[in-house]
Order: sequence, then structure tokens, then C-alpha cells
Amino acid sequence: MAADRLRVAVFGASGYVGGELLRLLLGHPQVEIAAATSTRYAGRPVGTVHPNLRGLTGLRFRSPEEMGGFDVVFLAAELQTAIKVGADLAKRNECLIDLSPAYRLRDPAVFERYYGTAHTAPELLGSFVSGHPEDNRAALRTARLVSVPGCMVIATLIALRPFAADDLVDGDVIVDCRIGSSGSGAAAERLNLHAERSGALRVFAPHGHRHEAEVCQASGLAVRMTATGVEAVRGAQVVCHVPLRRPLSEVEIRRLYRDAYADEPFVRVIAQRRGLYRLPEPKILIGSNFCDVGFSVTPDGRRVVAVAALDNLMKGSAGTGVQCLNIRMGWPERLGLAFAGLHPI
Amino acid sequence: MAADRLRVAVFGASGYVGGELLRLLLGHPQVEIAAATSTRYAGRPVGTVHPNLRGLTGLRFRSPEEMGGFDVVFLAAELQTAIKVGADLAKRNECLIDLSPAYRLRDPAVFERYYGTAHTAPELLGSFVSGHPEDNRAALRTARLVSVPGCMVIATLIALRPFAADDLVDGDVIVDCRIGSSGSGAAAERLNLHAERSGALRVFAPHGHRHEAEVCQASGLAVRMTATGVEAVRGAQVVCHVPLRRPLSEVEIRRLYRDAYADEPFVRVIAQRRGLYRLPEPKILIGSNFCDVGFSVTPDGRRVVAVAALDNLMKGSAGTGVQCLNIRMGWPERLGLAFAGLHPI
Amino acid sequence: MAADRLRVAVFGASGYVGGELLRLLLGHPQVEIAAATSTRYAGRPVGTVHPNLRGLTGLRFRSPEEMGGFDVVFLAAELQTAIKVGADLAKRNECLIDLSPAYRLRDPAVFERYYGTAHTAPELLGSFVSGHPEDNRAALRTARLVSVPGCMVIATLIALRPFAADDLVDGDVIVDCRIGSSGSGAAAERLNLHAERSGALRVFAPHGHRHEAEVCQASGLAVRMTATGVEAVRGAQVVCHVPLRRPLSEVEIRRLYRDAYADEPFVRVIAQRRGLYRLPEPKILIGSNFCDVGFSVTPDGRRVVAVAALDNLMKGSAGTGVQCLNIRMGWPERLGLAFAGLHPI
Amino acid sequence: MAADRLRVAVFGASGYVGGELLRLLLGHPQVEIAAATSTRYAGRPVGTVHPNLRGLTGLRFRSPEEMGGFDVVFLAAELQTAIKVGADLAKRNECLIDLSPAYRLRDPAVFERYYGTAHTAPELLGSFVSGHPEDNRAALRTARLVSVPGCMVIATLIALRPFAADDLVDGDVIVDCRIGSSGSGAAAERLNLHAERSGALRVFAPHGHRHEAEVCQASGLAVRMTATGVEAVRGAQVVCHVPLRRPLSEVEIRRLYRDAYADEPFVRVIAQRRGLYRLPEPKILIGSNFCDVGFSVTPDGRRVVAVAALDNLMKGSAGTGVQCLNIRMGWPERLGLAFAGLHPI
Amino acid sequence: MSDVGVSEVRCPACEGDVEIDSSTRQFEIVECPDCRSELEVIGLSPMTLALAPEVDEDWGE
Amino acid sequence: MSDVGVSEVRCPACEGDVEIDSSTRQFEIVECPDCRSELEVIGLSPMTLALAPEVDEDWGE
Ligand SMILES: NC(=O)c1ccc[n+]([C@@H]2O[C@H](COP(=O)([O-])OP(=O)(O)OC[C@H]3O[C@@H](n4cnc5c(N)ncnc54)[C@H](OP(=O)(O)O)[C@@H]3O)[C@@H](O)[C@H]2O)c1
Ligand SMILES: NC(=O)c1ccc[n+]([C@@H]2O[C@H](COP(=O)([O-])OP(=O)(O)OC[C@H]3O[C@@H](n4cnc5c(N)ncnc54)[C@H](OP(=O)(O)O)[C@@H]3O)[C@@H](O)[C@H]2O)c1
Ligand SMILES: NC(=O)c1ccc[n+]([C@@H]2O[C@H](COP(=O)([O-])OP(=O)(O)OC[C@H]3O[C@@H](n4cnc5c(N)ncnc54)[C@H](OP(=O)(O)O)[C@@H]3O)[C@@H](O)[C@H]2O)c1
Ligand SMILES: NC(=O)c1ccc[n+]([C@@H]2O[C@H](COP(=O)([O-])OP(=O)(O)OC[C@H]3O[C@@H](n4cnc5c(N)ncnc54)[C@H](OP(=O)(O)O)[C@@H]3O)[C@@H](O)[C@H]2O)c1
Ligand SMILES: [Zn+2]
Ligand SMILES: [Zn+2]
Repeated sequence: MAADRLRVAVFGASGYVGGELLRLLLGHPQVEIAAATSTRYAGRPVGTVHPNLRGLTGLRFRSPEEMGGFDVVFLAAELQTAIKVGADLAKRNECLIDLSPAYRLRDPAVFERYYGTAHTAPELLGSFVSGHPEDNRAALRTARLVSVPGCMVIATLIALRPFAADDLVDGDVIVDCRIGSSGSGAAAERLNLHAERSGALRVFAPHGHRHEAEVCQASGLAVRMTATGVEAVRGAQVVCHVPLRRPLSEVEIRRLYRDAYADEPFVRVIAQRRGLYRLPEPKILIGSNFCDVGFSVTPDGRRVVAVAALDNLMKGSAGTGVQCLNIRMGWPERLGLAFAGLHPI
Repeated sequence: MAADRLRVAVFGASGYVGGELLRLLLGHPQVEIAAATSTRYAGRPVGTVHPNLRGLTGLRFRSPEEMGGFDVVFLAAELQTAIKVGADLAKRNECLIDLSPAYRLRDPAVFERYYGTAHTAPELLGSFVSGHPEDNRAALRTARLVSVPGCMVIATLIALRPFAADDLVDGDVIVDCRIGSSGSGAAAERLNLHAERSGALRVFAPHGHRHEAEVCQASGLAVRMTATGVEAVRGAQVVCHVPLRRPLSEVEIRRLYRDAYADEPFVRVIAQRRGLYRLPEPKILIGSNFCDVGFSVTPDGRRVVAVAALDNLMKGSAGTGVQCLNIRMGWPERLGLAFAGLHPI
Repeated sequence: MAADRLRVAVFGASGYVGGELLRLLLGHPQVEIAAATSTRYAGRPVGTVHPNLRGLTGLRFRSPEEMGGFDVVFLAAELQTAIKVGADLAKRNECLIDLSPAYRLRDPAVFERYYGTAHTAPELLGSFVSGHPEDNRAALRTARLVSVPGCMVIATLIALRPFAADDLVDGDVIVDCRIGSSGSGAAAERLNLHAERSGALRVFAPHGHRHEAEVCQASGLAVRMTATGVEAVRGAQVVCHVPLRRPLSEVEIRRLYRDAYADEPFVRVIAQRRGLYRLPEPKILIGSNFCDVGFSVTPDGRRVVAVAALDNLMKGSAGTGVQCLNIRMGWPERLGLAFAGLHPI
Repeated sequence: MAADRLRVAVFGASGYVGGELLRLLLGHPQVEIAAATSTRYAGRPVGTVHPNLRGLTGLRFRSPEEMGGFDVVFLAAELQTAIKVGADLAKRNECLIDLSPAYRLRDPAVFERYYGTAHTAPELLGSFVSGHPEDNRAALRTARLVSVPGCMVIATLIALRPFAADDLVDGDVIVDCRIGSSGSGAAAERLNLHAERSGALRVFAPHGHRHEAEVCQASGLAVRMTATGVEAVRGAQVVCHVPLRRPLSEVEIRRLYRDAYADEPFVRVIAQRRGLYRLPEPKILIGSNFCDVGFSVTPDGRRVVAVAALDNLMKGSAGTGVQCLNIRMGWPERLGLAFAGLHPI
Repeated sequence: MSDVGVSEVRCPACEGDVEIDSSTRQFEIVECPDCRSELEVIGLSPMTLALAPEVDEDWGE
Repeated sequence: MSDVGVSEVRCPACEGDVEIDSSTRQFEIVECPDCRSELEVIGLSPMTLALAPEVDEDWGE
């Protein structure tokens, strides 16, 4: 492997986000995976947990102690661990890209309200740059600490941004989120037993989902989020009900979206009058880094139904993480992220 | 078969609703299936199309001409056929229970707006009684013409009724519907090809779904409906976002639901704080005639998220049809409809 | 509840087989559920675990100690518990119907070979009557101790019986079993995590499956079993490759099956040349007590591919258990077991 | 686009195999798609049919007339069309890679037996080189006409090759194939309606599947194939029951596989004693060009159960097609085919 | 792909760019790559598009 | 990744190559990347592996 590759570590590499990071980084031409941690599987080949990686690498998990000296560390542990190790990782490595919810909210009080417990490292909350390229690419170019938003947050922000930016919204936005079972990670319990989770339409968060706080913080809109677990392993979709301040026509709204995302490598505007896939659907995005976004407006132009879809483990976490890395390093944004998605699937 | 059984016919028996009617009527102790029509399969055993019925009956499809003299006819054809044959069936038979959308709306103008075409038998629109037992059981006792509401309508009305009845709603109610592929019947095209429809989250009606008109008519509320095809064959769920005129506590709302449905044989109030099935889910209702309904209210008591679920081919159509029959005949309402639903599934 | 109803207990009522027993027994006109045990959920309503039963019964789980004095006990615990409690339950109750593998094999040596551990109550092995009505209905009429065979065993025996009975088989029979995730019960681990088990084609027993021993014992044939976990919650299907001693025509084989199962209430012979469901499929049997069986023979008449399907929690366990009860009590066999199965599903 | 790219055409580009070819070729650094044909969608953007390709290309379908002068034509039409146009395409283009069954069998009599109709261009049957790199890479380097084997054939040959090569098989090999719904293409009927095909375990070919002829021809073994449609869109798996001439140990068999596939870029030997994915499963191969192969041997060493899995639209057709192209052009074999597959999925 | 003989016209439904081949004839139907409307070529110089009459494709359940 | 201090030993179950770190201690458990057996380091010079006692992981239904 080339000596000049970036030396990257994945903390929490045995999880679902961590595994996706390994897959992407193994296929990335500019990086070398220098460490992949797991407490449970330390010493074992990464293919033990991630069967898709068998035969592609000799990489083994190591235990998460003494993680210093890397060019970049991706932090893919669950919340409490991420809070615990964040400061140390930030100090001992060149760059930290966190995928957990640990450093997304800026206000400790909001954190406590939504997470039901006080943040134990509140001093760090202000120091992370939001890993949302569509919003603050410039800041990411030089960021040392990056916090990638939640998967449903990314989708919602992409769906709502054109309206938020131009102050076009009048009142509460209701956001209906649907998500596959990988959204709860590999550590789940009876909750995610196949026989129970299969065919689910589980309204697990009728209101007050944690991602609501993130969207409100980032968009300034009054967003009400409902989240439902659906029959799928990967994939997230948001359906946003947007009341408009003044009537807009289909053409005007399309123009708003086009203008917002014309230069975005991973956002496609999908709003068709014909065909089987008229509005964004996650299934054709599985494995890809696209967030598809589309809309439909009522005849009176007063309400928009905006829809966005993505793969929660790609554009919803690991993919955006690698996109942030590419931005930070000045590399082409699509490097290692070019997979188109499949059809049929 | 006992000579004194009711002689019942199913018009459109080769379809999905028709097949469900056959299944229920074959198991019903008081009726005899006197005719089951199909244009495509006339002459063949009903098990040719409905494999679950093989070995249970010698019944064969017959062609739909000359359908007169039955005690009850269930009309389970698609819209245009139902409009065409409705008047004749109504005239020539004792009782007609229509499952199609043909006679649900009372106002021909509303029909034209939502269906994009004028109703060709508008004079009939006023003569059908709504087949919604939870709302007008009394009228059904003597009804000669019954029109069963749409599956998502039944679910939505059951979810919203306690609020509508007491004029507790302040503003638009947003209703997010999710439905399985059997909702489009057996005649579908590429649209419903397994490889395309599988794993779908197809927002096929971002607004203006035809069922919206029915809900508005029946509830008097301003309802905005969005409908999504989800990965399931059977099952429908509605998630209703209800803005309240004045704050209500969880206890008050639970009481509203309890009062509304205490005596209903097929409505269960499901709103738990623990467990895997806290709010209604259609999968455990597959084959059953229950409509489960539940809710969650925001801490400020200002917004309710109400959820209802049912099997679109049971409580959403054929099951309610048979329930109407039971009411009409003065039989116990649960006759032939006692299946509990399965777990796990 | 009528005083003269049979007092029945379910040991292991919080599991999947136990839950199915509760559902069936609640709908059975001749029995009363006198006890339903669970160690984990003792004291809670049965609907806590089995959401389909909410609203149907006030029954609560109790702890499994002191289970004596019942008319019938269904034993639905896992193997080791069943071995431990079997003798006591047998002694202290009128009748015991065991669903576990504890008392199916007659030879302790065979048990040890297949289960990897010695049986700790070998003296009981001979005292149970096999709960396989299609084979030994007569014995069941008076049996006090019944051991229901494994789900794939029941399907395989029904598929092979016509050939075994007439000594028509020449050589090894290869049996390919496919089974849904409920087959491993409610206690499973990461193995059955939705994100891992979803879409599986997991060849978990390439050879030497435990059910192989049962089939060999019961049929006298040399059977080689392979088992694969497939994407489904319920359902089992076996595909049997049967080499024939002498060529048989399709007509002859159909006659063999007809003769074998003409009077069986729960076996249907399904072998069609047209239609979508030409050979048995489990999905249309979900919730029903049918075992569908069918076949196709090679043009040279030398090999039969025999296929059988059932719902593992119904005809594959709980349903057959109740069928045994009906036989034992001299009741109509279909009592409480008349559900037809669904289409579409 | 670089002037020196290979000019490639896809005949039948609106189908599932054709769409996969488009996806792969769009991502291939050395080729340019010069034409993509469809009779039904001529003139429309390819994204109309293949939603994953929206935004990636301006390519439009054209009608299939006058297809000459291309460097390579991939033929992805169904059988009869492929037979009709094959000779002409072969004559008028530099190289033809056929994915259909038209030119796989060498003997017209065998073709007629398995396909029920005489081949109308039997003179071509001998002129195609089999597109099975694991078997005849050398011939592919210079082939002008290539015929890629069927998807289940590729999997079976890879599973059986080590035994066939060393004449280790004694008697009939029974091969149980399982395949997803995309295996029947995009043109299917009621057969593939979601509500019917969903959750299927459809034994559509109990014996005599057409792929059987191909496997027998290529391996020289007496193979008996059974094929079942399973709940999946993509993916195929074969379970082969191999009787051995002499006992072999696990170590010996592993060595056979290792030796056979050590240098193969797309074959991985997967036979583990632990973990969730011990034997090959198609789901983690979706979108990848791997064929995973594994085995288990009975304790007496007399029977092997060999398992292989692949994505029918990748290694089972389009992927192998592109692999053949890479071999033919002397390019690295993994060019454009490096996607690893996903986990979880 | 060669870009010879292609002109861009604005979609009357969504204002997206629709590429029209120089070989396109009057009354031909083309599809907008953005909103997927079917568009009829009603004039050639200048190239003019109109929404084709909508055959309501069923997409419901 | 650096390959320093790694030696290859043959798996007693499947004869696959198992890489052993120089830091590995006696009685440590390593996993064969081929057949995924758990292997116990029973000797260090020469490096010797034995099949670890099998805890039968449930994998059935
Ligand atoms: N899943 C998604 O769709 C998604 C999307 C966006 C963001 N996220 C966020 O990404 C993070 C990872 O999510 P996931 O779904 O990948 O979860 P996961 O599958 O449960 O993985 C969690 C990872 O954390 C490690 N870990 C757990 N406890 C640890 C400890 N005490 N010390 C060190 N490492 C520990 C685990 O490894 P061992 O157990 O082997 O030690 C594992 O690698 C979470 O913060 C989640 O909120 C997830
Ligand atoms: N599916 C649901 O969830 C659902 C729920 C509530 C209400 N509904 C309503 O129930 C009705 C039936 O729906 P479905 O899903 O069962 O549809 P389906 O599966 O398509 O069945 C339609 C039935 O109509 C018959 N039919 C079609 N054209 C006919 C004609 N020209 N003359 C006579 N019979 C004709 C068909 O039989 P042949 O083709 O054999 O003649 C078939 O039996 C529809 O009005 C639908 O809106 C459906
Ligand atoms: N699932 C099938 O398809 C199927 C088919 C045929 C036969 N079987 C057999 O039926 C039996 C039950 O299977 P299942 O799938 O229902 O399993 P399950 O879902 O895991 O249920 C096991 C039951 O046993 C109880 N239990 C566990 N440990 C116990 C202990 N120490 N003392 C008392 N009760 C205990 C559990 O209750 P608590 O944990 O609440 O105590 C639970 O009710 C097994 O023997 C199985 O082999 C299963
Ligand atoms: N699906 C698989 O898993 C798989 C695997 C291995 C091999 N194959 C083989 O690959 C071929 C394509 O399979 P598929 O699954 O992609 O089928 P498909 O989805 O049905 O596609 C068939 C293609 O053929 C075109 N076509 C049909 N009739 C035509 C005609 N008369 N003239 C010109 N073009 C015509 C269709 O385009 P229009 O209708 O738009 O003209 C379409 O592009 C078949 O031969 C199949 O046996 C398939
Ligand atoms: Zn347009
Ligand atoms: Zn090994």
C-alpha cells in the first residue's frame, strides 16, 4: 500500500456504521485503514462480523485503547461511548469525524431535554463543525472536528432547505420519517428479533424524536417529527408537510430545488409526472451516497409535500462521513462514493 | 346445506376483496354462497384463483349476467363496473352491499373532482347507507343498499371520531396512510410487479387521495391525506396529526377513545407505554376484523398523533361488508368474523 | 365459562408455540385455559407478549411451579426444560401433550448422537405416543402421553408416507427443508436480528439435522435432510427427492396420495398443471392447520419430487397438538382448527 | 468522452439484465455506451426505466434496428428475439456477447428437448465460446462470439467443478436452486404480481429445468435440478448434493476448492464453523460480482453438500458479461466490477 | 455519445431542458427528463413543445 | 498495514494459513480466517495451535 496514503482509524468498526466505513475506506484510493476497533471482536478478522468484506482484506479488529496519532479517526460508537472518548480522540489525532449524536446539538439544555440525561462533556458541544456538506461545505474544508447529523436529519434538511432559506414556511412542518431496522444498530434486542420486526409499521416515536431537535437547530423551522420503523434493513425516507407563506407553483418550487442543488454531487431532484418511481424511494439508493429529493404541491399552491430518501448507512452516516473527509482533504467529493444504486432491488 | 340459509351472491368474486368475501361466507354458519361471478374464470372452481379455498368448496365461478333474486349481493368489482351494474343489482335483489367507491360520495361534483370523471348514475348516490358500523349501526339494521367506505377511510374515521364528535380539532388534520400491495387489486400491471413493488415506499398520492373526500364528507374535518405503498401484501395504517382546540391530557384522550369504542366488537384501543407493539400495527391484524386504534399526545397537550391499523381486505372491506350483513340480519356481529389475528407473523 | 369445559394448561405459554396454543384454545368451544406459564412474564396479561390476544382474554401468565391437577397440559418449553419437567407433569396431570423434541426419539443412543448430549430421563422415551394423527390416530384416542413430532418431520412424513408404506423407495431420499424465523422461537439472539436474518437463505443444517433422526425412525427410510432458513416468519416446506424402485406414472402416484389422504381433514393433495400455486406453498397456509402435499414425477417415472408445506406453528406444532386433543377427547377433529388460510398474503 | 473508448451497444437495454449492463458500463473507465435499445421505450431517457441511473447519463433508448458497426454488442433480449437477431448482430459487429439462452447448448436435439421447440438457427450453435471465465478463460481472450451461461448454471458449475474435474462423483447430483423474482425479467405477468409472488416458495421447476441441460453439457455430470422462486428480488443460490466415489475429509475438500479458485478474482471459498454467514448466501452479494462457494461433508466423508450463491443480474449475467469483455480486451478482470456487496442488507 | 444535431427546448410543464434531436418530426412525442411529462412537438422552427394529452397512468392502490 | 512481527501457522482444522502476531501469548485464542475455528496457542516456539474446545454456538431453527 502506498506510503503516502492517509492513515485512517475507525472507532466502533464492528457496528453497522463502522462496517460501512470499512467498506468505503477499503475502496478509497487515497486512504489506508490503520485501525478498526471492537471490544467484542478484538483480534478477529473484520470479515467475521462483516461477511461482505471476506477475502478483501486481512484487517483485524483491535481493542479501542490508545487511539492516537492517526490522520483521521471516524467515531462510530453509540452515544455514551462517543461522549466518553470524544475529547481524548480529538486531542490525540489530527482530525475527528464523529457519526454519533454526541456532538450534534449546540445547547446542553436541548440535549438534556431530548436525551433525558445531561451531557457529560458540554464544553465540547460548540467545537464541532456540522458534517452537512449541502449546508456548510466551506467550513468543512478546514474543520478538525466534524459531527455528522442524524440520517433522518440529513434527509429532512435537504428536503426543507429551499423553503427554509427563503423564509417561505408558515407554521409547523410535520415530518413523517420511515426507517429500516439497521437504523438501530447491531446491538439491538428482542425489539429487533426478525419474527417481531418483520413487516413492521412500528410508530416508535409518535412525536419528540431526537432528530427533531437537530432539524430545528439547523433549519430554524418548527418541525414536528414522527418516526416509523418499516420493513427494510437499510433506507430512510421523510415525507414533509410544508405550509407555505404564499402560494407557489410547481415550476417555482422546481426552480427552488434546482437552484439549491444544481452543483451538489449527491442530491438529485426527483419529481416526475409519470413512471414507477415518481418521488424519492430509498430502495434504489441502497449502497449509494445519493439523497433523492422531490415534491408535490397542492393545486392551490399552499402546501408542499416534500419527500427525501437515502440509505441511512451511506448518505445518512458513513457515506456523508467519507464525503466530509473528501472535502476536508480537497479531494474530488465523489472519490470512493460513486456506486450508483441498483435496479431492480 | 340448510335450506333456510341466506342466499348470497358475490359479484367480482375473482378479485382480492371478492376472494376474501368467499372465504368469510364459506365459514359463515347462516349463509350459502349462491353465486360467485368472474368474467375471466367463469366455469372454473374458485380454488383456481384463490388457492386457500381448494378443498373447501365445490363452488365455481359463473359469468356475471342475470344476477337477480338473491337475498344479498356483495358487489366487489372495480369502480366503473360497479357504477354500470349497481342500479340493476339494486333493483333485482333484496339487498346490495357495495364494496367499491361507486356510491360512497353523496355529491356528484365532489365525485367528479376526485375521480376526474362524471358519475354516470348520480341519481343513486343518495340512496346508499354508509357501511360504517361504528358510526351508523342503527341505519344499517334496515338498510337495503349499503356502501362500505374505503379501507383507509374506515381507519381514519375510527382514529378521528372521538375528536370530530366533540369538536376538539382546530385546523387541518394531516393523515399519513400506508398500504400494502393488495390494495390495488389483482388486476394491476408493471406497477405491481414484484421486482418493482418489493420494498417500496411509494408515495403514490402526496395529496388529494380519493379517500380524502370520503373522510371529509363523513367527519366534517379538514383532512389532508398522503398515501404511501409499503412492503406488505395486506394491511393499512393511518397516522393522523391532530391539532387540538384546547390542551388535553393523555388520560382525557384515553377516556374519549374508551367511551367511543367500549361496546364496539371490532375496535381495540392500543396505546401502551411498554412492549413491542405500543401503537396499532397492521401485521398482527392480518385476517382479523379488528381495527386497532391508539394515540400519543405531546407534553403540552396540543397535538395528538392518532394511529389506526387494519387489514384492508377485512375490516377495510370484506370483513366490514360481512359485519354489515350481520347487523342487517340481526345476527351477532362477530359471526364468521372471530379470527384473532396471528403472532408472530 | 362453562363448568364442564376441559381444564387445560399451557406450560411455556410466552413462547411462539405457546402463544399459538393460547390463541387456538381461546377459540376452542370445549376448553378453558386454566393456566399459562412463563418465568419471565409471570403476573402479566398474556397480551403483553402476544399482541394479537389483547382484548380477547383477561388471562395472565403464572409461574410454572406446581403444575398439577389439570385435565390436559401442553408442554411448549425448550428441550432441556421439557426433559426436566416432563416426568412430573406426566405424573400430576391427566394428560400431557408435549411439543418439544424431548420425547420423540425412542432410542437414547440416537438421541445422544443427534443432540450431542445424553438424555437425562431415558426411561420416559418409550412411554409417549407419537402425535402424528395421519399415522396413528387409533393410538391417540386413548393416549395419556403424547409427543408431537417436529414441524419438518410432520411435513416430510406426510410427503413420503405413500411411498414408504408400499416400500416403493430405492435408496436415499434427499429432503430439502425451508423454514421461517419463528422456527427458532422467541429466545434467539443476534442470529435472528432482523438486519441479519432478513432475506436469508441460511443453510444452517447442510446435513444431520435433528429432525432427520425422527423421520428415519418413523418412516424406516434412509433420509438425508438439509435445512435452510428462508425469508419468512412462519412456514415450512420440504422438497423430497425420492428414487423409486420401479417406474410409476403420474396417475399412479396421484392415486397413492389420494388413497392415503382421502379421509384426512388436514391434508390436501395439490399437484396442478396450471395456475400460480401448482405445488404446496406455506404462505397461503399461515394460520391454518392444513398440510398441503404434492408431487411431480420425471418423464421416465423413476424419480418423484414430493413437496409438502405447512405453518410450523400450526400443523407443525400447536395445531397438531390441538388436533391430538380433539382426537383424544373424541371431538370432531376440526374443532377450533377451521381457519382456511389467506389469499393473497 | 475519450475518443479511444470502446464503442459498446446493449441490445435489450430496458430489461433487467440490460439495465444492469448499462449501470456497469457507465461506471467502466474504458467503454462508451454507443447504443441502448428498446422497442417500447425508444426515444426516452434510460432513467425512465432504470431509476437508479437518473442524473448519471443523458443516454436515451433507441429502437433496435440497424445495429451494426459497434466494437461490442451485448445481447440481452429474451430467447426468441436473441435467436432471430443473433446471426445479423454477429455479422455486423466486431464482437457479440450474448446473455440469453439462445446459443448456450451445442446440440440442437438437446435444445429442442429442453425448450420444447426446434432451434431456428442451429448452424450458429457451435460458433459461440462459453462465457464462463472459471472454465475457459484462455478461449475468451480471442473469442468473437461469447455465450454467457445461465445464472444457476454458473453457480452450479462453480460449486461442482472441483469434483467434476477429478472424477470424484459417483451417481446423480441433486441440485436445489433458489432464485429471486428478477430472474424472470421485467416482462412478467400475474405470475410476478407482488401480492402473489411475495413470500413465495414456488417450486416452479420440480425437475427438468432448462439449466439442467447446460450443466450436464459443461460438467459431464448427471445433474438433477429443482428450482424454487424465493422471496427476494435479486439473488440465486444452489445447494448441491454430491455423492462421492471415495470418502473425502473436510481438509481434502477444502484443498480442492482452494486449488480450483486460488487465482479467481470473483470466487471466494466460504465454509465456516462459526458465525452467522457460514455458507454462501446471496443477499450479501447483491450488486457484487462474487460467486461465493462453500461446502459441508458428512462425517463418513461420503456426501458433500456444496453451496454456491451469486447475484443473478451480476455474476449470473451482466457481471460475467463484463468480466468476459475485460478478458477479451486484455483489461484487468475486476475493472468496473469492484463493488464489494453490502452488510447488513 | 455524439451531441450533433441536438437542440435544447424548455419543457412547458417544468421549465427543464429537453434535448431534441434534429431528426425529430412534427407530432412526435418526447419525454422531459426532469418531470417525465410526455411532450408533443407542435412546431419545428422554432421548435415548440406542448404537453401531450395525459392518459392518466394508474399509480394508486 | 504493516506486516512486522507476523508469522504464519497452519490451521489444524482446515490447513488454512493463520497469521500470528509476535505479541501473541500462550493460551490466547485466535480465529482462523478460513474456517473460523477458534484456535488456542498451545506453544510459542515453535508456534503451535490447537482447536479450542467448541462451545456449540446455536445456529439452528
Ligand atoms: N445505524 C444508523 O443508521 C446510524 C445512522 C446515523 C448515525 N448512527 C450513529 O452511529 C453510531 C453507531 O451506530 P451503529 O448503528 O453502527 O451501532 P452499532 O451497530 O450498535 O455499533 C456500535 C459500535 O460501538 C462499539 N462499542 C459499543 N460499546 C463500546 C464501548 N463501551 N467501547 C468501545 N466501543 C464500543 C461497538 O463495538 P463492540 O461492541 O464490538 O465493542 C460497535 O462497533 C451511533 O452513535 C449511532 O447513533 C447510526
Ligand atoms: N383491495 C382493497 O384493499 C380494497 C379495499 C376496499 C375496497 N376495494 C374496492 O373493492 C373493489 C374490488 O377491489 P379488488 O381489490 O378486489 O379488485 P380486483 O382484485 O381487481 O377485483 C376486481 C373484480 O372485478 C371483476 N371485474 C372486473 N371487470 C369486470 C367487468 N367488466 N364485469 C364484471 N366483473 C368485472 C373482476 O373479475 P374478472 O376480471 O374475473 O371478471 C374481479 O373479480 C374495487 O372497487 C375496490 O376499489 C378494494
Ligand atoms: N417454533 C417452532 O416452529 C416449533 C415447532 C415445533 C416444535 N417446537 C418446539 O416447541 C418448544 C417451544 O418452542 P418455541 O419456538 O415456542 O420456543 P420459545 O418461543 O423460545 O418459547 C419457549 C418457552 O419456554 C419457556 N421457558 C424457557 N425456559 C424455561 C424454564 N427454565 N422453565 C420454564 N419455562 C421456560 C419460555 O418462557 P419464559 O422464558 O417466559 O419462561 C417460553 O414460554 C420447543 O421445544 C421447540 O423445539 C417449536
Ligand atoms: N433475469 C435474469 O436473472 C437473467 C439471468 C441470466 C440470463 N438472463 C437472460 O437474459 C435475457 C434478458 O433477460 P431479462 O431478465 O433482462 O429480461 P427482460 O427484463 O424481460 O428484458 C428483455 C429485453 O428484451 C427486449 N425485447 C423484448 N422483445 C423484443 C423484441 N421483439 N425485439 C427487440 N427487443 C426485445 C426488451 O425490450 P423492449 O420490451 O423495451 O423492447 C428488454 O429490453 C433473457 O434471454 C434471459 O434469459 C436473464
Ligand atoms: Zn418537464
Ligand atoms: Zn481453519
